[in-house]
Order: sequence, then C-alpha cells, then structure tokens
Amino acid sequence: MKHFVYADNSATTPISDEVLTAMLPYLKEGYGNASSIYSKGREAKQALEAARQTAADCLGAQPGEIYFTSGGSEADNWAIKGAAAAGAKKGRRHIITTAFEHHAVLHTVQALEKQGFEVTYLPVGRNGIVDPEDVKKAIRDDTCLVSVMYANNEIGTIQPIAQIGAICRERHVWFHTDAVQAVGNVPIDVVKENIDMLSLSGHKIHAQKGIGVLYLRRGIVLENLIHGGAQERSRRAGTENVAAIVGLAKAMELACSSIEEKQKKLIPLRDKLITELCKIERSHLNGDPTRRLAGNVNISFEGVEGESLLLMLDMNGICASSGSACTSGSLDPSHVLLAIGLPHEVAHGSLRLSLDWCNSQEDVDYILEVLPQIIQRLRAMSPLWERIKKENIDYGI
Amino acid sequence: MKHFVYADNSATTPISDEVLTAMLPYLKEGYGNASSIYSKGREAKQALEAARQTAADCLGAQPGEIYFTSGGSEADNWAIKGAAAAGAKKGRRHIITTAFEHHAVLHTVQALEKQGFEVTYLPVGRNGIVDPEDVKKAIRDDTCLVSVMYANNEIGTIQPIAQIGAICRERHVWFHTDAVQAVGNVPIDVVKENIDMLSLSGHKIHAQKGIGVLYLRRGIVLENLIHGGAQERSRRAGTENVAAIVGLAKAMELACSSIEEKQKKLIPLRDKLITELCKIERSHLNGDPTRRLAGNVNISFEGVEGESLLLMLDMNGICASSGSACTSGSLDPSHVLLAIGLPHEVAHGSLRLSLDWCNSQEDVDYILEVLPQIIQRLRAMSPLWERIKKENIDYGI
Amino acid sequence: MIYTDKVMDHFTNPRNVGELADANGIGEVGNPKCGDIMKMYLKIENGVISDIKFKTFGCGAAIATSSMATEMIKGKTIEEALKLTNSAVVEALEGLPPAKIHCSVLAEQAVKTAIADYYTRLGIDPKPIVGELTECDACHLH
Amino acid sequence: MIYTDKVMDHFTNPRNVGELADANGIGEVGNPKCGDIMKMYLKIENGVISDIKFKTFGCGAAIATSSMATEMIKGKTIEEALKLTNSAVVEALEGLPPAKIHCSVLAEQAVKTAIADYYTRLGIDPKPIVGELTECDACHLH
Ligand SMILES: Cc1ncc(COP(=O)(O)O)c(C=O)c1O
Ligand SMILES: Cc1ncc(COP(=O)(O)O)c(C=O)c1O
Repeated sequence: MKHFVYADNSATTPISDEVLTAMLPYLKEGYGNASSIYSKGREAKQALEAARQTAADCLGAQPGEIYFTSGGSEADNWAIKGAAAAGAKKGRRHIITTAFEHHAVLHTVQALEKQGFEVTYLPVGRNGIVDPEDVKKAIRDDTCLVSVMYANNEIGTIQPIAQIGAICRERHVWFHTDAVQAVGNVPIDVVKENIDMLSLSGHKIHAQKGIGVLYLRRGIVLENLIHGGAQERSRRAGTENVAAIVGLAKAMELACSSIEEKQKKLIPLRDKLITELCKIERSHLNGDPTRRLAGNVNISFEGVEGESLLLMLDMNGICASSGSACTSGSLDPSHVLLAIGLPHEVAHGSLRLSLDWCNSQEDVDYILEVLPQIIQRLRAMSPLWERIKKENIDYGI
Repeated sequence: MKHFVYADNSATTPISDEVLTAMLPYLKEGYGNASSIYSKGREAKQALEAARQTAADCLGAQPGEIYFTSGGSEADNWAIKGAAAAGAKKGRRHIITTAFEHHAVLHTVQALEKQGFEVTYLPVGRNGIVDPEDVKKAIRDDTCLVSVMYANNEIGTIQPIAQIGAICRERHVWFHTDAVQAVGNVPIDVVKENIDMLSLSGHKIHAQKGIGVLYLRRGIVLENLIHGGAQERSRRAGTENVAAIVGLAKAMELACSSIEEKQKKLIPLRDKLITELCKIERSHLNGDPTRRLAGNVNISFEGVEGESLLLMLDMNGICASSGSACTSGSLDPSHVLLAIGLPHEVAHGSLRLSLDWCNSQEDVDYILEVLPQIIQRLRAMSPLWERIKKENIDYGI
Repeated sequence: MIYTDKVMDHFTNPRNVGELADANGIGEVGNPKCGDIMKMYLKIENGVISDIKFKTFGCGAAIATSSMATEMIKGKTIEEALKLTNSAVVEALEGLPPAKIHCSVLAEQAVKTAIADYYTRLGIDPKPIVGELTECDACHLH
Repeated sequence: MIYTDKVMDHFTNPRNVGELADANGIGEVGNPKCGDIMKMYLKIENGVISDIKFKTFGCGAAIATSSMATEMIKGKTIEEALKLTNSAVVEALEGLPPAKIHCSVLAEQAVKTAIADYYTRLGIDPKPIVGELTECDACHLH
C-alpha cells in the first residue's frame, strides 16, 4: 500500500471520533432551535450552555465570556473591528499588531487603516518572536488595541503572551490574541495572562470547520459584527449551530487536557525532522528552535520552489504546506517568512510540516526518506540552484 | 405512545437523511482544507465548487455569484452593511425596508441609523404584504438599498418580489431580499426577478445550522464583512465548511425541485388548520389567506397568552411557536404582528404552526383535537378573557 | 428560557385557580398590553385568609407564581401575607429565569392589592397597612 | 488551484529537462524574487530547432509549461517556434488556473529569448525578427 502521511495539521485536522459522536445526536434527532420554548428546543439550549461551560473551563474563563462564532476569522474580525469602533468613540485610533499575524488579523487592520486608523506593525525578528519591550514602547495614549497572535500558524513560534498581557493591562489597553494555533498546544489561562479577547477555531483541534469562539472578558462590550436575533446574549445573531458547538466543546476538552502528552509525543518527532532536514545543504529552519509548537517544522530549501515541492510530496502521499493554506494560488511568498527576514527567493522554497496525534515515527522516517530525494530532483532542474552553487550566493541567513 | 408533532419548521428543520449522507464523507475522511494543494485539499475544493454550481442553479444564478456564509443572519448583515458602505461613498445614505423584516435585517438597519443613515420602514398592511407602489414612492435620489423579505417568517406572507425588483432596477437602486423562508417554498429566479442580493439559510431547508448563502449579482462589490484569507474569491474569509456547504447544496437541490409537490401536500393541511381554528370564538388569522407559505398558519386567540399556550402544546407533544423563535425570553410582543396592526394584547396570544414534509393529516387532526381544549382551559383562567366577554371588547380586527 | 420542575408543576397543575363568589378582597394587577394580568380573590375571616383563588392571563411564570403565591398565603394571617416577598415566591419555585422575575413581583403586588381592597371595603385606608402600590414597570412598551 | 491531468503529466514527467552542452541559443527569463526562472537551451541547425532542453525553478505550472513549450517547438523551424503563443501552450495543457497563466507567458518569452540569443551570437540584431522582449510583469512585489 502507498504511504499516506497527513502532515498539514495546522491547516486543518480531521474531526475526531469522539467529537463526531458528540455531534451526531444534534445532527439528527436533536435538531431543535435552541431559542425554542418546547422540550426539543430546551434540550438544545442545555447542550449549548453545557458546551459554553466546557469551553470557558478550558480557558480559565466564565461561560458568560464565551461567544460562539463561525470560526477563527469571524472571531478576529469581531474583536478587532469592535475594539476599533469602541476606541474611535474615545478618539483612540491607534492599533498595535505584528507583521506576521494571520490574514484574518492583518487584512482586518488594513481595512481599518483605510478608515483612518493608524497601525503599528511590530517586528518579529529572525526567530519569529515579538519582544514585549517593543509592545511597551509602541503603546500611545491613543492606542485602543494590541493584537498579538499566541502562536504563529506558519513557523509555530509561541509569543510571550503573559508578558504582553501584563503590559497592556497596566496601560489600560485592550489586548486581543489570535490563539487559533495555540489552543490545545499550550496551556492558556486568560485571567493569569491578562487576555481581554481571544479567538479560537474548531477545525484546528479536531472539531468541525465553521465554528469558533471569541472570548470577551466581562466588561468588554463590542458592537455586534452580526446583528439580528437574541442569540449569544444578543451579541452574535444567527441560529446556534448546536452540533458544531457541542463538538467544539468536546474537542476543546480533549485538546486542553492532553497538552503535555501531545508535547511528549510530538517534540521528539519534530526535532528529528528538524535535525535531519537541516543536514540538507543550504536548508534553514525558520523560527525559534524550541519556543515553537510541538508539531511545527518550517524549513526553507534554497533553489527550490514551494509549490512544486508540495506537488511532489503529494504524489508520494505526503500532505504538507508552504506558506499558509489560505493563500495558495497567490504568487506572493509568505508574509510571515518575509517578516522574519527571509529574502523572497528563499521564502519561495519553504515547507511547513505540522504534526499531530495522527503522526508516528514511521511517518517521520518516510518523510525523511522521500523529501531529500525530491529536493535533489528539483534542484537538479533549477537554474536558481545552479546559480547559487556557481556564484556561491550567501543570503546571509 | 404519546403523540409528537413538530410544527415549528419555520424555526428550524431536521437535517434530512440525504443531506446527512452527503455531508458525512466531509465530516470524516474528506477533511482536507479546500485551499490546500494536495489531493485531499483539491477533492474538498471540487466538492465545494460543485456545491456552488448546484446552489447557483437553484436560484438561476452563476456560481461566481454565490458566497457561502455562516447563515442567514450573516448574509443579511453583509448585504446591508456592504450596500450601505458602498452607498455612503457616493453620498447615498437612505435605506428602504419594511416594518416586519427579520431582526437580522431590522437590527442591522437600526445599527446603521445610529451611524447616520436614514431608514424608511414601509408599512405592510393588515394582510402583511408590501405594496410595490409604496416602494416606488419611497425611493429617493440618495437611496442606496431596498431590502424586502421574500416571505415573512412569522405570518408566511409572500411579497411581490418581481415587481419590487423591476422598480429598483429601473431606478438603479440595489435590491436585497431575505429569502430565508422562501427558498424551497416558492420558485425563485434572481435574474427574472431583478434581485441583486439574496440571503438564504440552510437549516430552514433540512441542511445544517450555521451555513447560508449570500447571492451577489455579478458587478456588485461589497466591502468584506469578514476579512482574512482568500476564500470565496477573497470576499468571505474563513476555512470553508465543506461538509455543511455540500449538505446545503444537496438540501437546495431537493427543496427547489419539489416546490410544487410540497405545496400540493401542505396547502390542504394548512387550510384545514386555518378553517377549523378560525371557528374558535374570537380567533383571527394573521396575514393573507392565500399569498402565504404553503405550511404557515398564524392565528391569534383573544384572551390567551402565547407562552403558556406553547408550554401546554409542548406538554401534549406539539412543537410550535409564538412570535419568532429568536426572541423568546423577550417580553415584547412580535414586531411583525404589531406591524400588521394587531393590538398588543391580541399579539400576545398568537400561535405559529409551520408545517413541512414531516407533517401529516394525522398531525393536523391531533392538533385540532388538542388545541381548542388548551385555548378553553387558558381562557377559563384568564381575567382578560373574562373582561373581553363581559365588556364585549372589539379590537377592530 | 428553562423553567424549574417546580415552576412546571405549578404551571401544569395550578393550585387555587378560579373565582371566589364570596371574596371580600379582590386585586388585579398587570396590563394586557404587557401580556400579564393577575387577579386574586381573597376570603378573609378573623384576619386570616381562609380561602384564595386566582385567575391569570400570562406566561408560564405568571401562572406558576400566582399559583405558588396563593398556596403560600392560604390559611395565613394578613400580617403574614403582607410579608410575602417576590423573592420568597421565586425561592419557593426553585428559581425563575431573569427575564421572568417581574412575574413574581406581579404576584406579590396582586396579593397586596387584594388585601388593600379588603381594607378599602371596610372603610379603612389601606396605605398605612399595605404601603404604596406602584405600577409594575417590568413591561416597557416601545 | 486544480491542474489538469495534462499539466500534472508534464510536471511529473517533464520532457527535455536538462542542459545542452552544445546549445547555440540560451534564454533565461523570470526572477527568483517572483519564484519563477526558466532557462531554455536551443540547438539550432539549418534554421531548425534540432534539440532543446530546459531548466526551471518554479511552481507546477512553470515546470509543465516549460516542458510543453519545449515539446511543441522541438524539430520546428525558427519561424514556427516564434509563432508559439502562450495561449497555444495553455491549450495544449488543456487549461491552466487563472493565477497561473503568467507561467505560460514566461514559457513563450523563454523561447523567444533563446532565439534572440541565437541571432545575437550570429551578430544579427534579433529585434526585427523576435520583437521587443519585455519583462514579465506577472509578479508584483510589494
Ligand atoms: C426571514 C429570516 N431571516 C433570517 C434568519 C436568520 O437565519 P440564521 O438563523 O441562519 O442566521 C431567519 C431565521 O432565523 C429568518 O427566518
Ligand atoms: C492563526 C490563525 N488565525 C485565524 C485562522 C482562521 O480560522 P478559520 O479558518 O476558522 O476562520 C487560522 C486558520 O485558518 C489561523 O491559523
């Protein structure tokens, strides 16, 4: 049988059996509208509120602080646009974020720039980690929001969120973190870390696509992004997707209770990949080698182009990504890799392998068997590689 | 066995077996991210685009005009806020809608009023139907949007959409219709009816909750409601919920191909309920008797309060609603019933029964057996009923 | 909104429903526009509420609070009945959803209004005994 | 982006990959910053492209269009080769995703650049024959 290795778990994950089992009753007989008064509706409502409690528990939050959304992107948009609108009312039109946020954050703040907001994009350095001191220096009297992601989706680097949270709290500036990649990989406590708003997404942790959470600290009131019915305490309209919500809660419960175990499993696999792949001539690990997600490997291979690398991996049964999945089809190299200082030509040749529960030592061995051959094959037909070798080009990385 | 009658199909519907069967592969092994380049991703993308084609076909639209959203509420918000922002750029800050729209429309235009937009709320008359002449008269040079729902969610009245569409097209004003309750009940052709934007929701037609469509006529460009990744041709970010989308397409296909059959089945059941229930002393049918959804019955019973009516029906295994499900918990009577001229005290005593494929003649007979007894019981303990009878109050309806 | 079993019990089998032909204190509160009217009939003998009935137009909570309130003061002295608070009714029902607390206020007011009527019929000014009775403001009409 | 079977075939088994030691016309187009470089080696004898090889750094479509273009002009006269359009390459590949059309433009340009080089080596001004060669503007760096 042909090998199949799914090593793109940061793009999305399969729904786990436990989650699907939790969802199915609500995809079938438990179809009642959670706002309906009769028993079928009340049962749905109870399931919804139990899920909210579970989600809150996983973050150290209160159930009244949990708002279910249609995913990470909606949560990011709501948090940022809402905070900006609240800020503007007080004449505060300055936002701080980083240069390597997910597009759900970046494109949202860019839309706000067009509306007259001023945005500071913090640098992230070659190791892909924001310096809390830079946050401190960037805060102004008219800053209404700091948004720094918890873990980067491409290079997996984990940010000093607790330190940034403390700085923002001290300066009375709202602090949002996109924790889509962090939940289930890093223990999170919104209270201890002084997080005011946090986004997460179900499909990264084995729940369905199209479901997520915005945590809003008690006392933070944002204008709705989606107006309408009285769902989610009148703050997010739309008939509640109870099946997906129940699944999300189950997924969060499972993910947040197994963080250590997951790290124990994945870190050796990750580090084996990193060690071996970095032995390939002119390859470069992107992002801090240890302050990164347990399953994240991101390496650039000079002289190779990412898409053809992915296609060849796919032909060998390996699913991986280059840049983030959302921007495939784009001709531009990943903004994340540019932000950590890679030259364009090197950024183009980057590979992300993101491991999860499904992966094994055999997978790693198989990748290590296949990948170097592919690199070799592509380099053999690459005029860029020819030039790099001939001119002994040094990209200074 | 106790009878169970689900007569609240306008609130939500169960996922049909065909739809769940279509979804399951994408809830299981077909989990690939539709933006990913490897085969698992491409398969998801293909399913997504096939679904888009199906959805387009059901509306007489082109696939490039279909945008998947997280439901009817998001679609309404996006259409209205987007059109308002586009209008404002040209100095057009006047919006026309009706007094009895769903809250997803009403609360959105109310939010825009706070931002300086002017909104005309068209009257709908005792029969619950908008007069196209009123639309014509209300259009001004600075009107940027007309939004009139296709079928009302409480009283089921069907609006003269084609006529309104023609008027708007002639006056070069964008026309949006919330067709959440109409899809699958009324044949819709966005081209013939000159519809520029149309919202629909999956869970009203046996697909999952949390999925919907905004149809945007080619040439209409709206600012994103949700910024981020390049999904939905960069106009609606967020990893695509392929399972729910595939299910929605299947549901639309089934619903739109069986409209006549459904009407043939439901109209006799509906009319039997209306005829018999209107024999109850001091009961009033709300909305036009024929220009209404095939499954919609909405009747007010003087001297009775809706919530206790629903609870008693529930105790007898009958699921129904009073006002719309979204606002339960509210103390206010339905804005729809007030809009068609019911006095508050009568509006409080209203019942909506919404029938669908699951309902039978037996269900109707059972409702007709149980409901009059409940009305009698509640009236017997109602001081309002006592007064109505004693003073022979005439509400003039 | 999810009601407790106790609320559902009093809604399904309300105690003391009906009218009292020989009532000597009748109180009606609420407003049909708000969707709630409670009417209480008291039979007071020797300062004791010897019988009580009610009629209510309203939601499940309105019916349940009326029923519970009548049960709580039946057989009690006027003094005891006047001590009935809305929160005691809520507690006896093992809780009410926040949006429905106003029903318990209405029940308390219905009892007081009926007792006030009793005194008025006797030619006694009820105000010093029962206190000022204000309109329930739970229902805000738009 | 979904490639046709034909594209995948040419990507998986690219024809004419490599270098030509005795090439008498070499053209390189593209820019590493954009993620695409194509280099074509032509051996032209008696006005006929008797051999051709390519090397490409780029995406699947870049490799497939290079491969297809070489196949389409191998054994053809210079005149025929100069008539090769990007849309003919796209057609031969049974289509390309819109975002990838620029690769086919690059392939056309690579052929023309190599032919121009052939004339230049012969001391002949290629411009009147090959036309003006402009930089591909498919890649907009920010
Ligand atoms: C007419 C109408 N519009 C919009 C909606 C909102 O749809 P959704 O619940 O999918 O957000 C509904 C139903 O809830 C509706 O009936
Ligand atoms: C860091 C980050 N933020 C936001 C998102 C968007 O989440 P969703 O796809 O649920 O909208 C993703 C994944 O796509 C992500 O990795």
